[in-house]
Amino acid sequence: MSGRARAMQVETETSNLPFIYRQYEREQLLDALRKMHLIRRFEEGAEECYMRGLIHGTMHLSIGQEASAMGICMPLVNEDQITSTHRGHGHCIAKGADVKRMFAEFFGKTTGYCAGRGGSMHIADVSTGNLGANGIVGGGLPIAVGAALTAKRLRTGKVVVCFFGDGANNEGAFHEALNMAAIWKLPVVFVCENNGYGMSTSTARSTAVANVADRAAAYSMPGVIVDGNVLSDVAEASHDAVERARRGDGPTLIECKTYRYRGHSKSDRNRYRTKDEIDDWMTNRDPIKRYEAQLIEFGIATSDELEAIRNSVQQEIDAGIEFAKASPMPSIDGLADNVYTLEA
Amino acid sequence: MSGRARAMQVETETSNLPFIYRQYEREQLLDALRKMHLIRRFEEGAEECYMRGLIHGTMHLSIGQEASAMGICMPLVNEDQITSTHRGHGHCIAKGADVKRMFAEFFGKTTGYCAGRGGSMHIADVSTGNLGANGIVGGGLPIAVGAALTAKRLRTGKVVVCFFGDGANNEGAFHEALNMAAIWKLPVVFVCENNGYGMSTSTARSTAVANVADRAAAYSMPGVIVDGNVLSDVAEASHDAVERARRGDGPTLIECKTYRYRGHSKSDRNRYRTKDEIDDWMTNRDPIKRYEAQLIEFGIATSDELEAIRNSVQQEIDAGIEFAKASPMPSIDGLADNVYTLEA
Amino acid sequence: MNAPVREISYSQAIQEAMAIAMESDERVILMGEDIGVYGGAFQVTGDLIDRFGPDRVMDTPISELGGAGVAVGAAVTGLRPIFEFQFSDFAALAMEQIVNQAAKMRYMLGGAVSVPLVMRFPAGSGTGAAAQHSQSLEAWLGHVPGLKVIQPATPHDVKGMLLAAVADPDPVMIFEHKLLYKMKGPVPEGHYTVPLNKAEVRREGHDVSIVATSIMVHKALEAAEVLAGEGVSAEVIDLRSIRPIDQETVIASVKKTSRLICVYEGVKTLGVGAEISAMIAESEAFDYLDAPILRLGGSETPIPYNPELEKAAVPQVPEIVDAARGLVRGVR
Amino acid sequence: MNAPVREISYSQAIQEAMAIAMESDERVILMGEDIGVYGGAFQVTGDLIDRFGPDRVMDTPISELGGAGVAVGAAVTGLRPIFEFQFSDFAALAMEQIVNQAAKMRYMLGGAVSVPLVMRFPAGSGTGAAAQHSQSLEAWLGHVPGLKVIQPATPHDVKGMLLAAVADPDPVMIFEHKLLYKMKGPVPEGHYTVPLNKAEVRREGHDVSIVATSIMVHKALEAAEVLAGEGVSAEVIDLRSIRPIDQETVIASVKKTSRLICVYEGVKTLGVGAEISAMIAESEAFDYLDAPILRLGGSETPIPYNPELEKAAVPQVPEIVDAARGLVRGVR
Ligand SMILES: Cc1ncc(C[n+]2csc(CCOP(=O)(O)OP(=O)(O)O)c2C)c(N)n1
Ligand SMILES: Cc1ncc(C[n+]2csc(CCOP(=O)(O)OP(=O)(O)O)c2C)c(N)n1
Ligand SMILES: [Mg+2]
Ligand SMILES: [Mg+2]
Repeated sequence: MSGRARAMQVETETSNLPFIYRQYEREQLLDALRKMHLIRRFEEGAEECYMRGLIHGTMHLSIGQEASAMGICMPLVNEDQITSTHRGHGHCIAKGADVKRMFAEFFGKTTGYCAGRGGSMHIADVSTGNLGANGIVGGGLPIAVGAALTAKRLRTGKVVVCFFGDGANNEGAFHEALNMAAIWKLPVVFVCENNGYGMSTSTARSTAVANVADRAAAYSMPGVIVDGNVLSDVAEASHDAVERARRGDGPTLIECKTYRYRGHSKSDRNRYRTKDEIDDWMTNRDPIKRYEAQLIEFGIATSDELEAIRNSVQQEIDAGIEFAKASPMPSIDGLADNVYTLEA
Repeated sequence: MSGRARAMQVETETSNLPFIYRQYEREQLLDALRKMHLIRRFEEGAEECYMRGLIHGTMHLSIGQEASAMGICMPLVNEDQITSTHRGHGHCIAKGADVKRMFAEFFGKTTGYCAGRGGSMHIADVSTGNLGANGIVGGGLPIAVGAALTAKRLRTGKVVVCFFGDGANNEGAFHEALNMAAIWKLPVVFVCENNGYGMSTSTARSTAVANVADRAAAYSMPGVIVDGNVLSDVAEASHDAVERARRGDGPTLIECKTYRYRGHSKSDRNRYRTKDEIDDWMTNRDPIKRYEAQLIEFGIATSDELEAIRNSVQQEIDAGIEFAKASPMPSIDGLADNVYTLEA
Repeated sequence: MNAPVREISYSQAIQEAMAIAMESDERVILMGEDIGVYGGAFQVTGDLIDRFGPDRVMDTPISELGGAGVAVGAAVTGLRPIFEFQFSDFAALAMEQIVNQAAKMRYMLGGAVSVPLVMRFPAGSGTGAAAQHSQSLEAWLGHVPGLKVIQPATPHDVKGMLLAAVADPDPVMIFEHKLLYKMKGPVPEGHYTVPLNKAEVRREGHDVSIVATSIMVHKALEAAEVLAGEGVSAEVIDLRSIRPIDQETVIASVKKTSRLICVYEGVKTLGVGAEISAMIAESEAFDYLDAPILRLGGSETPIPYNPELEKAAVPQVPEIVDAARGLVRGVR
Repeated sequence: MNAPVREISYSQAIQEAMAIAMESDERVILMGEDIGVYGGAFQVTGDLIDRFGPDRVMDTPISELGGAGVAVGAAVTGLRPIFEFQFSDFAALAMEQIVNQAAKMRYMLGGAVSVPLVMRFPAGSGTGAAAQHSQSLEAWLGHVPGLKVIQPATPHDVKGMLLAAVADPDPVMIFEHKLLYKMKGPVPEGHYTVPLNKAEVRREGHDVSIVATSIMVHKALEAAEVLAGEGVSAEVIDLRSIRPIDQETVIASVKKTSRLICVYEGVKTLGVGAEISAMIAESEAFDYLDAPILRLGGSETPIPYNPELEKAAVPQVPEIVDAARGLVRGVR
């Protein structure tokens, strides 16, 4: 599925390079960057549209967490599946969704992934393996285990990745899901995106252990902690866990330490984080900047090439918004569509 | 609250004696034996009454688990509180309830602890600190945490003990309750009575860790494993945990390894345990026999004295059943009593 | 339906339906607590594990929320789980996955997925199991769009409706009254289905319509027999499905009899009978009504342990007889 | 009630009630997710943490089942918790503790304990939050004996009823429509209570009774205004409590007007309006009815995200006007 990166051409000893540069082709590495930009620009674009009243409801932005979404999805193939969260735009794009249809969904249009019925909190693209964001914290955890059960029973070879937040780790669903995945040795990877807070409540105030991954021992599964803002580290942990799952050796819990730049949602007074803390993450630990710096350092791309990627992403975003705007609104007659597959 | 046992009189070096013989007076030690007998005879009596059609519904017998109930309750004072389980007769008696009113409850009589409304699965005696058995596996876990919150906020000095089974350890409620007890440092002791099975499902098939106590680490609390059929070991673990809780140092998880002799409830085909396994526990590890042997070995009581205790217990049981039989049935007019405290 | 018909029990009928479904479709799996070697709390799965093995008759840990969620995830991705709750009361632990996920997933995703899931809920009082093991909670799920909710009252229906449910692409919730499990009745061998959305007239009559659900159908039939002896002709309708409700059948009956009594075991207030009554009161049948619409539902109390109180907490035959007689004779 | 009366918002009224309760009784504590420095998802607790500190304004982890259970345990042993769910939809995670424990504990224990617990549920659609954050689930809890369930529709009522709830020895569930939080209305300063079991006639009329709950009270009042312009006199009743239901007030109104429309946002089938309709259809008011009892309830769908669809999923003023006009003029 993957080859060796062109990084070889670089002076650096190949074997000393971080994981992804050994594991992936240049195109794949640049595509990962492109998607990370796409995630960020998508969310910035959505935020702008929201401010301008083009999108209603609420949304949860993952700006700052792009390496986690992207790194986890790098080792996955299209057939592999994910369950996502309320903060799920990044997962959706990383897994392969088209921002056109995502914008359309946010605009409530028929061309949206959910035909305008779901919005941000239920964004999904089943064709690329995303079984859906979830408005319920922890809601996706047992669902992912069920998807992994299908993979095992029907021998599809699929691996399921279950994204969830640090806040979700205190839900009963977390406990029940991880336990079942472990006793049945299911091909599922649990990915905790620990951004330090569940809404306003820090993990220190909500969670009786220092690291969510420390809880892996309670389910006899490996618990791995990575810097969630370093793409290669995330991808490597994901790679190992996915391989393990694919081999039939069961689940892994990966904890990506990361940070969200924005408030929890559109209604956050931000009384629980200091400006210093936010600035520190934005300035010194930005996942995109760090990845770009490596790509240049390792001679994989020039800054002109990176600029070109950013430009093309911007065009894709603009086109996506245009598509969404131009798409038709659902008709009121369709209110009851898809409550059932077969009407009774 | 407790003194030193008369065991001193015995040749053995006092300091080598197991915990309870150093901790409690002779009367307390014999009272513990009496209560263990009372538990067993109560359940045998209830079983008989059930077979003879005098008691209806279902019941879950804890025969074989008496040391766990009794040992845990030994360090408690009357004001301390417990939450109990569907297998809760032992807890109720160990905490101080009167078997008369327990039988009356099983007979559905007005003189029962629940006025005939609760039966075996809801047996409670609030006056001796038992907040109630629970028909919902894991149902008592968060309730115990809430009771401990009251103790802490109102500074009552009470400690709360939360009994639950190995099966309950896979409920989300377990996870949520232990986490909250830990982050808030509440005076609660979680006691898992691990009898190897949740109904028919062995811990090996249901639980992703070898010992339930291994999960304590996921809540940064001490996890202690004891032989649940050795009264002194249980009491010692309970003593330490209760002291810790009373000091304000937070919760402990104690796992008592034990066994139930009877089937899960009145409808068990027993296809999941071997006769050998059951026989082994009954013959070689019976908690009452082991405790009696120690009492004699350490010269605390003679076999005649033990016989006298058994006889007095039998009389108490007989009297309890008579009381229950003679008690009045509730009147149908009272169907809606106590749905509310104040009728709206 | 040319298949031989035998008398088997309600629980055997369920077991037979599950076996047929599993034999013809390897995607069908059973999940639940102690449904393997134990055979299920009410012995409904019995020895199916011997036939289909532990991979298809899966004991779950005691994790109702997680277990239900696993079933949802499995259903969305290609399996066809039949999930057993040990007691319907434990639905309270899994409402999140049933209601927020299973019922809404297709809708929220604009039709991108289906959730072919069957859940079975042993329900009702009468076993002395007290307040936490005796509830009739079908009204909760009947209130939830996206679910189909049924209450088969006979061995014949439970087999046919379960087979229809397994074949259905949407989540179907089956409430099975525990006291029905041992009831025997004629059941054809082999595969057949009973529609999930049709009520059934169990007894024709012209003085009063009694619409009943689950075990109350049998009590209503007993009552109708007594009433017949008194010259009152009661029509008894077995509602069978509470989402959707077969309005047509109920409306037609009320237009004929001009009187309606709803009999159900769930708590009276906001129970199934509230919906039947309201549905008729707003329908064309309203103009045909000669009397108030009566409801006999469960008492406004938890289910008590004491057996006499327990009986008093749910409608019994004499009350149905009295209510019908009073309604027909105009004694209110 | 001589206290000065100011115009404050619904959410301020709740906050004020909580502050008064906490000041006069140190056993009163607030529990919920992000109710501390964040001030609550809807800013209802606001800055109460600054006044009462984190021991009495407790942020819980995201653990609805456990959190609710802690509140139950605390209530049984001497505290008086007011527990906030961030969205009423999350009640689905805590039904076990609410229904199997809080509602039944006193009954199951033969009266040995009380459970003085208040739970607050921000409910309803209209915020674009889609299917899992927009439900109106009061009918579920209204079906449960042992609970008291209220839906205050005004700032005045929510303050007085919350204060009554905190003083009540039994578990009281308060459904607060999210769109009401910003609505202002006259609210007396200081302590006062509004009974938990009384409906209120908000507008008198003689042609048709409109019984509405929560935000629908305001839509019904708007509709009544329009109807008045057309010569139709509508009486609007704010039900306020759904367990118990104030039958007396509703029956008296229907006896006067002979026509009834129930308006509620929850899913129509098995929603609150079903109970109101059924209650009237079996009452003495039946004989006074001149027309079918209409129900305008939420659509039989999850709440969709698209704002136009979202509006279409719940009753709106024009539909209430049309229904009332049709009923009064006999156009069906
Ligand atoms: C069951 C449930 N409880 C509460 C909420 C409200 N809520 C939405 S997101 C959120 C915080 C989640 O924190 P975390 O899991 O860390 O994810 P993050 O937002 O940090 O990405 C909360 C409390 C919810 N949607 N579902
Ligand atoms: C929530 C819930 N799920 C299932 C049951 C049915 N049930 C009653 S006891 C039991 C087994 C409990 O096992 P464990 O916790 O080990 O306690 P034990 O019976 O061994 O004492 C089960 C499954 C229940 N009462 N409540
Ligand atoms: Mg977080
Ligand atoms: Mg056990």
